[in-house]
Amino acid sequence: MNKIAALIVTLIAGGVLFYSTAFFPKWGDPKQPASIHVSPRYIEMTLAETQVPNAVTSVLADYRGYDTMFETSVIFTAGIAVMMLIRRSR
Amino acid sequence: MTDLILSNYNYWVYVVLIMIGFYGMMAKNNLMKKLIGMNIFQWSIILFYISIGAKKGGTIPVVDPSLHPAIRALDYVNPLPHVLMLTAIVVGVATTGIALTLLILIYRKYGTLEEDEILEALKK
Amino acid sequence: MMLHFPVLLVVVPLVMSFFIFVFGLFQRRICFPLTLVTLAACLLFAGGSFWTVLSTGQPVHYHLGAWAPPWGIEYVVDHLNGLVLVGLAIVALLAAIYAKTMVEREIPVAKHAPFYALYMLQATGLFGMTVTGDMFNLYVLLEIASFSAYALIGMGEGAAPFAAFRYMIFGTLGACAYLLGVGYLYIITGSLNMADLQQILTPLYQSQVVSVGFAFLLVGTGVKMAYFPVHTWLPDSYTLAPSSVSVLLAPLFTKVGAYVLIRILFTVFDPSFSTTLLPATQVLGWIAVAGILFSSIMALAQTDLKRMLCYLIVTEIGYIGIGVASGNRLGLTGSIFHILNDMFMMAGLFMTAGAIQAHFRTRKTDEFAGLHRKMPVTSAVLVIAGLSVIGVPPTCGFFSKWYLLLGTIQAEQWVFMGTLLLGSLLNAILFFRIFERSYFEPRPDPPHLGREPGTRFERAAMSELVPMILTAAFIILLGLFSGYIVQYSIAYAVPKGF
Amino acid sequence: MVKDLEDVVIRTVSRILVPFIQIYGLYVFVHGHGSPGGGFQGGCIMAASFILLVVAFNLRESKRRLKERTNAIFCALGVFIYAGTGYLSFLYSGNFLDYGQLSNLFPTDPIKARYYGMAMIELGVQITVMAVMVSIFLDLITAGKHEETLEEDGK
Amino acid sequence: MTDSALPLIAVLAPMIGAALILMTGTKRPNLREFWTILASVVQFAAVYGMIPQVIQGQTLKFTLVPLGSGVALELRVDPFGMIFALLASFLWIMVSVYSIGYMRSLKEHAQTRFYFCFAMALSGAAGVALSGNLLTLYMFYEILTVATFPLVAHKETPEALKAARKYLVYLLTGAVFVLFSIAATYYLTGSLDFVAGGFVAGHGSAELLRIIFAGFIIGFGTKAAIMPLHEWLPSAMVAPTPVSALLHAVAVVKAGVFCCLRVIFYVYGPKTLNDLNLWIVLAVVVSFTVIAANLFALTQDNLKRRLAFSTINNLAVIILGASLITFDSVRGALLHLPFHGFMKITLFMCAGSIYVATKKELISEMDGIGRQMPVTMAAFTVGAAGLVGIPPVCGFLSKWFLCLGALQAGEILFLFVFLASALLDAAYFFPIVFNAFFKTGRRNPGPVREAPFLVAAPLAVTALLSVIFFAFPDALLRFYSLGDLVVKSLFGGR
Repeated sequence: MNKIAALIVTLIAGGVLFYSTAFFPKWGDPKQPASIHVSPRYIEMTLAETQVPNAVTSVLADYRGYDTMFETSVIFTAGIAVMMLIRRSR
Repeated sequence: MTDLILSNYNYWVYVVLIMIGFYGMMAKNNLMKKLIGMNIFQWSIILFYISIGAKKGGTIPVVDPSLHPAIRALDYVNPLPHVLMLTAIVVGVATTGIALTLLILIYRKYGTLEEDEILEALKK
Repeated sequence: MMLHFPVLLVVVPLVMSFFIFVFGLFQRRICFPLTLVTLAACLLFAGGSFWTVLSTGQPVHYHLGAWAPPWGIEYVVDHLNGLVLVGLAIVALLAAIYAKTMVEREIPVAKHAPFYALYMLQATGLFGMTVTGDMFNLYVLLEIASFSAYALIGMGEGAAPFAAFRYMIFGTLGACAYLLGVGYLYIITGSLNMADLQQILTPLYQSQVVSVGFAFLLVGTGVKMAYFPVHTWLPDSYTLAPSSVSVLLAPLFTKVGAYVLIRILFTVFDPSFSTTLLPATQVLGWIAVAGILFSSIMALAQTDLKRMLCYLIVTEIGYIGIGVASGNRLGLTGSIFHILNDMFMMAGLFMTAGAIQAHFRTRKTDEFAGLHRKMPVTSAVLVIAGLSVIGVPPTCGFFSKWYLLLGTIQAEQWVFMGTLLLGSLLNAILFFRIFERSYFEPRPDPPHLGREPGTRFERAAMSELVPMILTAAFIILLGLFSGYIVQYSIAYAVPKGF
Repeated sequence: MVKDLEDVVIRTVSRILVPFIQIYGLYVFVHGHGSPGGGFQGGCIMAASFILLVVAFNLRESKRRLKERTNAIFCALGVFIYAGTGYLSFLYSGNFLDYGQLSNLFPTDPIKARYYGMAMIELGVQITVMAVMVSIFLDLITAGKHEETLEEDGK
Repeated sequence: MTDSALPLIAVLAPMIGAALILMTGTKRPNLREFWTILASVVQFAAVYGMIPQVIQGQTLKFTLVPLGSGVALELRVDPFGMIFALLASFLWIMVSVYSIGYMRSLKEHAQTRFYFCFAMALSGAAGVALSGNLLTLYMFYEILTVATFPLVAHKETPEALKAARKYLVYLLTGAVFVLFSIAATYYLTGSLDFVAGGFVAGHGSAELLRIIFAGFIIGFGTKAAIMPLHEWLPSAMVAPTPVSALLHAVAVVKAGVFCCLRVIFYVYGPKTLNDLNLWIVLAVVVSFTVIAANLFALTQDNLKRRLAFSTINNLAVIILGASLITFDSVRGALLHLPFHGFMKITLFMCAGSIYVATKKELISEMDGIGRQMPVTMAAFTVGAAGLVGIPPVCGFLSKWFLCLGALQAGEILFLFVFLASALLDAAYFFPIVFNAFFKTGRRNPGPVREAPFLVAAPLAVTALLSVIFFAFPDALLRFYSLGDLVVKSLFGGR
């Protein structure tokens, strides 16, 4: 019963997703919006603005460094969460 | 239209993965399997993002003037999705860690990971 | 320094969580004072930024790393989230004061350090979600808040780990749905900044990708704010959570989710899109009607006070949904105001529930006989908060319901209006049943107190009573000064689209 | 007898390997600026070396190398380095995480300062990731009590 | 429109008194009851002090808090409000003196809660009387409802709790209707302030206005116990007698009637009622109540229940007079509002004192009690005569004007309603009086056992006043001239 319901929901969601893929920009199209709006600056200016040739690093650590700080905090959160939940208390 | 759809086949892959993951999360009775389904779900989204970043004829986003003297965005794939997905990967790792811990606690308490048995135990 | 307040609001608790964790390893007694000081500072920061917004009338923009959006991440404080921020800060501070004795009672001493650290991270996540202006940054902060919530709930009694795991499955589903929605918007626009998105999306409203992404965003936030059909994780987890945790989570997390919903509906997307082009608000409204009726009746069926309150949260979220659904200025005013009010009402109610459980040693409402004699202050606060939930003036609950009511009438949504009124009637039955139990039915001493040998009634500590009293005071004051709040803050928070 | 033999092989190999793994982790971190890699990847590799120690030897061995409390402090230290770098820019009334302000602190131009700033925060990421990975791994395999015995079922 | 703090004092004094009562608690009962008396006296003084200015036609107002967009929580004093405020605050003094005697001689439990809720209820009543717009009215109306709930449930017996639940369900449901009507009114007119002669005219469609009016009347009518919404009232009789007195004469039901009249005169106004033909519907409904309530009353043997039905009857009479909207009928209604208060509270206090002295509640047991308790029964006789409408008691005056009004309206039917109700009143009051004095009770030994002084004094005073008001309707509390002002403001001078 539960499985049937889950299957139906899955199929509906999947159908919607399949349907929506038809309207995506072509895969790997260099002219798709995602590639022309924000990201070009990261690639073209990374050397000039940060001297870091690796655009991923410069975006990770500088342009969107704030995200990365919280990414690290997520790891930290998980660490102390596990510690608090399960580690024996001396 | 058809070629458009065919050109997006790897978005299909992510949809298939997401369906598998979702079904596993919803339907499986074993909490461990639920967790695995959850992971598949997350990784499928990561695949989705990475596919957004792809560019035909683009190389890895490490700017190399010796390779292309003029730095043009066309020559390198979009770095932003990769960055976002690094965060998502970390989130996935953290989720798995906490989930496994909770599972250990649950197993300690009830001696099983089958959801229905746990619910039975809770009824009593 | 003033212009750094928006970011300090988030990063100060973050850094303090490291300090609390490290120092706590050596000196456990320091954790609580640090928590308190930090949250007090947060209140200062929130108040400061809100004051800047009010005085200048302009939203405060803060570019992190000095990168201009949309390339960098920006923080925005405007009339909408400034108000929510202040509410968050106040309630979080009160909850922390209240938590002191509760933590000593519920959490093993060796785990105080990580507990308070997670407490701080929870606050970080909630503040960040509210203040951020970047879709993906919101996701990361959402995950931080969620992780700390899973862990804190997992510390609870009985089946808490199981409840936490279920919450985790649902929460991750919601977060992933949100992430998927962000991805859909990104693939079609290439931007992650909210303001930027609104600019780019406007011509794209016809695109199916946008609609699907919009739907996913709604599902994601819906799960996080416990909107009716996907609320199932809430009752178990918040009931089994430690009182010190539920008093922080229950009032705040769902409300922040509601704020995010409003943000997406009316800032990221244009009101015209949300209300008319893709009548999402209508759908939300009808779901909310079902949710209010369902959860009110479920609440009536509960004998466990805390569990009852959990269903009450779902009801209140439904009210917010109805305000959004009426899709006009008055209704949205009601929703925003209700977000603020509900924080305080739920804080008060969960505080009383925790105190009763701790001192009166029961959560069963039918064992409350003689409560008012044992704990007069607590039961008085219970009455005030309860009346506010019912919507008796001059408590704040009435005024938000008043605006919601006007909104539904203006939208001529008679079903929504009837649901509002009926819901408050059901709540009235709910609460007066409890009042009656705790005030009348004369018995010398409740038996379950005498039965357990060696358990003598110890009075509630000052650190529990003071936050309760303050919350009750806030409930009344918010009601009396609702005029000013609406006039000076919410009036500007409602988007231009109305 | 045979078991001991295997033990010897494994232990010798891993004892040789561990330093190289750690150096490789550092390499990935240091070269994160110019080539694929960075703090997160490097941290994972570093953590892998400790995990190898635990698998090949035993808890006591790895505990000897990395005390429990030290590890816990590392968890917080990494993130603190990151956030602290962000706070540094407040000193010169810059925005949070504005590495350009570091040029007032170190004798470099703002552009180069960004380069070094990133190096600092990557270091923070590396430390935290390593420490947390190890701590989570230890907590999970020993079900929280950091001892050799795996807990018996159904308790 | 002059600002003045007196209205605020009138509302706030009982609240502060309540707080003091709560703080004093059961340890020092004398101090606690001193607070009660003090609060009531202060409130009355504040209200009384406003009379001269109001008579001169000024309107005092005090804004508590502005709510923006044309609404504010504000107190505004006009002659109509003054009538109810004077009635409530003056009778509260009587009732509090009386209740001190009553509660002590019966050694009731939880007296602190009793006095606290009593004070809160009076604060609510004063607020209802003095509020300047519908929202403020609603606020105090709810406070009144909530504060009275513990009073009804005071005895904490299952019966009392059941009655309290019934009371609450009825009144909160009514309040929901009211809330809807208020919101709708605000949405239509954008204003909630009371205006003599109404302010809804010209807004919205006739149907919508009718619906809203129905909402108002259903809501407030629940409190005014218009049949068939009266059920809660008789069963609320389990409450201690001072509470019944409060419920029936002073605060609750009178507040209901007051709100109905507010809506009729100051929200809709005579003209609108005429245009929408609402008055005739209302009049028919309430005249049914007038007759039916009296018929019910005939069948009751419990004195307090009989009085309760008599109350329902009189409230309906007031609303009927108002709904006839002629010069004299309105004046009669406005006079009957306070006069009935005085007479009915006398009767209730008599019932209470009988209970205190002899523990009797059933009429059939009261034969010959008049000779034991002359003062009480004399007062009872006065009150009864007044309700029947026999001079020289003030009841005659108001009923006289009501009948005149019915004639002016040219509605002979309603004239007969008034007369029939008077006859029925006589039919169920005089047997009590007669038996009490002239029938020698078998079970009643002779010696005089009058109730304690604190119980007997107040009812003597109110009885005396009911007589005085016949001779000088304008004496002391200026009810007559206040009513005159109201009528003039509604119909223009004449």
